[in-house]
Amino acid sequence: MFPFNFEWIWDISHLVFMGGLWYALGIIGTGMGYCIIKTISDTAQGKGAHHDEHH
Amino acid sequence: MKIDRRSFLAFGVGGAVGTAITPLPWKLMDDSSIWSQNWPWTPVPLDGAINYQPSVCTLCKGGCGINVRKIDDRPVKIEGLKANPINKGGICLLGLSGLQLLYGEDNRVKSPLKRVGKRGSGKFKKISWQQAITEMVEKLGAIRLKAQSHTLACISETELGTTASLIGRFMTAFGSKNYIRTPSFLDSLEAAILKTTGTSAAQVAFDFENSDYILSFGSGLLEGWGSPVRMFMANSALEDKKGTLAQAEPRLSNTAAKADKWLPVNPGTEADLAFSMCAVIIQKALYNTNFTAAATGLEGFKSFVTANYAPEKIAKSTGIKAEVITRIATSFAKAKNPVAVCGKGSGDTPGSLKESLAIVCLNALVGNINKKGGLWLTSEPDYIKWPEFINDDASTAGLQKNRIDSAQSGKYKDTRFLLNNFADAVLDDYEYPVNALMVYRANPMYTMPDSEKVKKAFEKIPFVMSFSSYMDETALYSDLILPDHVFLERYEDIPFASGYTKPYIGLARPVVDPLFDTMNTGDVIIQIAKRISNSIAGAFPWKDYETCLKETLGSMWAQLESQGFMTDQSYTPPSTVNFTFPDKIADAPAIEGDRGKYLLTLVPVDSIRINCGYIANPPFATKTVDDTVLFENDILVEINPATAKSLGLRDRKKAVLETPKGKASVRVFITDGIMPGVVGMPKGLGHFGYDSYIADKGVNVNALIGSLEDPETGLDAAWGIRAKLSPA
Amino acid sequence: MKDFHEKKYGMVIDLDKCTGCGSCMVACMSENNVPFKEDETKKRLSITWMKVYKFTNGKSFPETEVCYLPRPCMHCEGHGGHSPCVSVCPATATDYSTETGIVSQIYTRCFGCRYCMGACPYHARYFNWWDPVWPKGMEKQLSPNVSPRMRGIVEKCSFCYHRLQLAKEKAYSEGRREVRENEYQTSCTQGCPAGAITFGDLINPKHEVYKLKKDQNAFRLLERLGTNPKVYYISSREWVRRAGDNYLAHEKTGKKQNH
Amino acid sequence: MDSALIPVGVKRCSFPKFMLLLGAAGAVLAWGVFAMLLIWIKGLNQTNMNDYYGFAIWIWADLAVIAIGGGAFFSGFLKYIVGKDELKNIINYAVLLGFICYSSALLILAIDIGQPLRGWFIFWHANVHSMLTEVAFCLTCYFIVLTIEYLPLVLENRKLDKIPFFHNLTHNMHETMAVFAATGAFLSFFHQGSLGGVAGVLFGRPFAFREGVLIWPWTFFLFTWSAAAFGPCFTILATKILEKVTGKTLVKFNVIDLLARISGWMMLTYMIAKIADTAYWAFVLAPSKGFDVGFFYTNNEFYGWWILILELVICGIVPALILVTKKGRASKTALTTAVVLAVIGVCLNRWVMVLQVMAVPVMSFDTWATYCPSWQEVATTILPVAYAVILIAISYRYLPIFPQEAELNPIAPEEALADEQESTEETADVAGAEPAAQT
Repeated sequence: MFPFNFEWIWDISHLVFMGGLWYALGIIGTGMGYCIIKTISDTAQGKGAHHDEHH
Repeated sequence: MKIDRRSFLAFGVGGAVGTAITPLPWKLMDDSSIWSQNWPWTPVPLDGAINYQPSVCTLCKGGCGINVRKIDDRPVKIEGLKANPINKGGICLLGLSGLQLLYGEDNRVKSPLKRVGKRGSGKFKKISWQQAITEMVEKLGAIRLKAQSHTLACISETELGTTASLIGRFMTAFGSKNYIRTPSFLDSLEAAILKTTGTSAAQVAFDFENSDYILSFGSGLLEGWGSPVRMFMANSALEDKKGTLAQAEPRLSNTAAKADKWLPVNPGTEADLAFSMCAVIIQKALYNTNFTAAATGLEGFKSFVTANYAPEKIAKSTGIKAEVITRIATSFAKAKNPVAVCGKGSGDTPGSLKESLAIVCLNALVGNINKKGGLWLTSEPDYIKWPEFINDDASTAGLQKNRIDSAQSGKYKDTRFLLNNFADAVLDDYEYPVNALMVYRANPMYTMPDSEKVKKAFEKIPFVMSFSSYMDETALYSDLILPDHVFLERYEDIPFASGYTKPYIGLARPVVDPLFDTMNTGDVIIQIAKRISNSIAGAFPWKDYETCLKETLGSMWAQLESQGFMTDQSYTPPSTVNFTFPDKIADAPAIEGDRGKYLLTLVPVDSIRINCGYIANPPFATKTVDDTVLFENDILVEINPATAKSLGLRDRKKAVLETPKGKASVRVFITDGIMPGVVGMPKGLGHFGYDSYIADKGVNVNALIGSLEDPETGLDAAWGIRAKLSPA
Repeated sequence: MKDFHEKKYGMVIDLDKCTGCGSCMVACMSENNVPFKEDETKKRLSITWMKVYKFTNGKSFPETEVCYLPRPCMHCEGHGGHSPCVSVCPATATDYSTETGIVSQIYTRCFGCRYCMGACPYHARYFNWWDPVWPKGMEKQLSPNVSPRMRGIVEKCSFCYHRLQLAKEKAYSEGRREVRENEYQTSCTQGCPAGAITFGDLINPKHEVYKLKKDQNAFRLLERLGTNPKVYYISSREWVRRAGDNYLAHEKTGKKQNH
Repeated sequence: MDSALIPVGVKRCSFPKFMLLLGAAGAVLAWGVFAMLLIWIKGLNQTNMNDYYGFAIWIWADLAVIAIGGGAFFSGFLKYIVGKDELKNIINYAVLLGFICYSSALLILAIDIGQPLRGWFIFWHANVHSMLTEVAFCLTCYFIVLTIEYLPLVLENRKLDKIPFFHNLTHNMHETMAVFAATGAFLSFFHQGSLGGVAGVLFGRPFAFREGVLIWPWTFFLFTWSAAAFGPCFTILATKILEKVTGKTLVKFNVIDLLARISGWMMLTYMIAKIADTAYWAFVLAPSKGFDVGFFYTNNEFYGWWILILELVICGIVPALILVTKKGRASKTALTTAVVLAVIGVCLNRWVMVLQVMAVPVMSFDTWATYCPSWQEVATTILPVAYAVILIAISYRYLPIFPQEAELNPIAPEEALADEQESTEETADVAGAEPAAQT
């Protein structure tokens, strides 16, 4: 799954497959990272202490 | 409360996240997979230097050369020995499984044992060799003191070779003629040869390698008959030269399957078929005039066979059409080097004299006796030349008595061994009781027909001892077991290979030090002999078995030791044979059982994958057995779809098989490869000795069949029994 | 770039000679430390890298004929190494070697998903449903050249690959680059008492298999599926050759796929 | 006693009654866990699988739960990408069902493999050419997505929501949900497809093998399509079951109607494609390998033509036709029949593509393989059902799964305040409460 695994080959199948995988993981990771960082900052600013409506 | 819960939650989540970012879970994951790759309960074989040691396999009478691969001192694989003329590197599955018979601790008798429980209960106590030999000496000594030397009997697989000869010599010195060899198809052929050529003690061999037409009457040429590997190679050679194999047999055995022509003959009529072919050959004047001119009695034979065995006449009883008989007989006679052969299945039943005579006559008509590709009369090996010894009075008196099995005297004076009479002789006290029995390399409790009777006979014998290396059925019923080394642990000369044409001596050699507290039977015999009486001791001048063997083999030793075998490949048999054709032949006895009550005929089925001799099938070999033969612990008997239909039996379902000898629970396997009305039952299953890898699997066919006395030879002429089969 | 030493090891099995004796099966088991259980009668739970099939021409008595067919792993090449099993293994635990043509199986890599077994139409792959247990004393028979397998993984015939390694070591130690034909033979080939099995390099004109595979009666199992197996069979009987593949009722035996 | 955790404005059954339900499901769960432990400790010899049947009930269960769990990705796709906003009223439940289905699938996979401790080799030593690798990667990634989608729902619990961090996180995650949903749809497309590819690429198995595009056989697309088509039917079915159990209407009819209509059209188009595929396979592909299609459905004890008719007609075309008609959707009986048939149909398709594939002999001298699961296999397959009951029960009780519930089931204000008071209205039949049964 990583280029340092010995069965890794720099061929089109690995690039497409693993490219797709890391791309998806990247989006998920970035998305979650963004949410958490934003939440930390929001919470520090004191947001959400009262019962806001968010739906 | 709220604070607690919240901090608990925070602690939990924080802890989980914290742990996940440390290397710990990843390390554990990695470690656990490495652990799964090295589970301590999965063995790791020890490494070492690969080396090979040639020897000879003695698991059957084939005499094949083997090459044992070892890692340092540990044998790990048995392979065929390329240089050996018999098997030329090939090997059968029993030979290949040989190491399981060496290493399988649960099968081996690991030290001398003395029975403590009831007979057959399997309760023994370990004793020392010193004690064991003393025990034997006392028992046998007491018999001699009572002037009952003749009441000692011995059952053995062979009478040839140094160990068997030592036992034979011991019996004679002790004063008993009751050395009984287990039966073989060669016994009956020997009788037929004696009758037609006047030659006694001839070994019958078949030159298959040079034959272009093999006509077999029920012989399981590819089922373990003769020297099995040699037979496989001969079949391939026949294939290569586009020769013909014709197989007369009611069942589509492997041999029949490989045959160019399968003649599904009614069981028990093989001899009729053979005589019928003789009739065709004579009628069409296809016989070898050179041979018949030198022979006598052709006219009488001619009128006998044409009167009784004309193809048209025989077609109905044999189930083979007259034109087929004629065609096969014609092509057989016209072949360059034809050979006819008998000996049912793997050849461990002698069969009737009629059948043996029929095939001997068939061979004689085509003039192939002692000719290339034909039937050969070779001589027994004669290298065992030991000094005469003087019997004392006790021995002399014992040797005056007739044999317990009625062989070698009276009606059956030309027959050497009649093990089939043994059980009756014991039970009926023919002339005298059997007070002691020694069993060497045999398992009569399992291999003799009519198991129930054999068991009763054994129960009646006051002292039974076995030399078995394995906890077989006979060993289980013994009072004393003095275990021999197994074939990979000892020296042994093998002076023949069953059915093989050329003189051959093989030397089995210890490829591994004895694993357990066992002793070479030769040594045991020498030690006992030395202690029973001075006169017996005098017959055994050797220090031990190995000395005896080396002396016996003399100048041959060096070559045997280096090469593993000796042979004379240039040997040809004497070209002149004084042959006399018989002019009448007694009918073989009818098989047991009332035709009205028992609608079917049960025939035992031999398979190369199940050893049915004195050694039980090792696990590897059993693993190859089809589920149409053995399923779970049930044996399957073969029947034709027509038989199944008429009896309302369903494939693989349970049924009850009954014969005049007993009853057994079986499953049925419905196949077109067997004649309607015939039930084929695999041999070699139904052990109650040995370990759980073979014990209690299936039923022993010997429990369901009996023996039949041939009127002329006294040999067992049974080939089956009447039977009935009903849904369970 | 293709190495000129490239080989395609394969087998030719003469069904006219095979007697169904089972030596090849045991030769294989004893060479490769194949485990065994007390009950091996449930054949679909019984590990037999080499298995002898028995089948008939379907005719009734006495026209019945029987054929025995030993079935090792076919070491399928597929198209360019795309063998049925190798292509599906998710963990790269089985591989097609373009150098030898051998389909390998890495026991310590396999995690037992059994996808390869489903992919193999020859049922040449076997799963270790149980921990291998040798009866008392019998583990002494185990050969160090082949590692015993643990429970939960798939195993199969390797064309006795360890024998090739040993032969290579020997050849190199003698200063040779090439392994001789007789130096690398599988255990079943060596053990077959009928001499029905021939093993060697299918693309080496000097090897016996090269000639035998061109026999007019030679065929392979399930060629039409495109598995491109490296085990050939020879039978003089038409019905046997026909049984080697699947045919529609009107099709003639031996009709080859277009590609 | 747990009133503080129950969402505002809705009514739940009494705590002891709830515990009784959990206890019953827990007992089944414990049975399944026992079987699971047996299998892990003693190995796969606890199953009735064999060397011919290496893929059996578990793989079928995996494929089936993922197919019916497809409602999650497809309704997410419809809501966030296509913009069918009404679906927000059922999406929470769809996500929950998806989460249950996918976690169950992963658990079953962990039981199914012979060396669970090495299961991660599928990632680490990935063979990118294997359909199963694609399945594992997409499945795991999508499971992460589903967890992300389920997480805000959990955090909306009355108590948790009071924690500012969680409250903010929920808010922020809702904001970015479209991104996750899009990723989820992308991943789902591939793993649903690659599950179809698992059988379709088996060129050694003419019953399963299909041609296709690039590396993907037609079954790849058929599986994605069928999951999208049939998945929402399971969402509807599970909603219906929950409504029956709680005795409340939880989702407005227009939402169900919309989902059913889309599902119906998807099913109809899928059936056309599936029939075309079957016809091509039966008349061209299989015969080219020497197989008469009749061979696959005859000469054995179980697999007959009935299975093809059942899958394609009774559980395929029939429910599709019901769902595309307005009348069909409007009739409660017809709608329920249609979704039940559809769920059976898709499960049957997965069955055929796993178990029949294994059963059909390929070598002419081979025989049909038969298989019947052991109790351990059955128990571990039922385990997810019990797990689903528990998770749905807990989620429904404590989380605002159904936004329309309060509106559809108004309660008196004093009742809402009576925290510890025993509820007398609810008549949930505990014994019959099996909302997520997939068979």
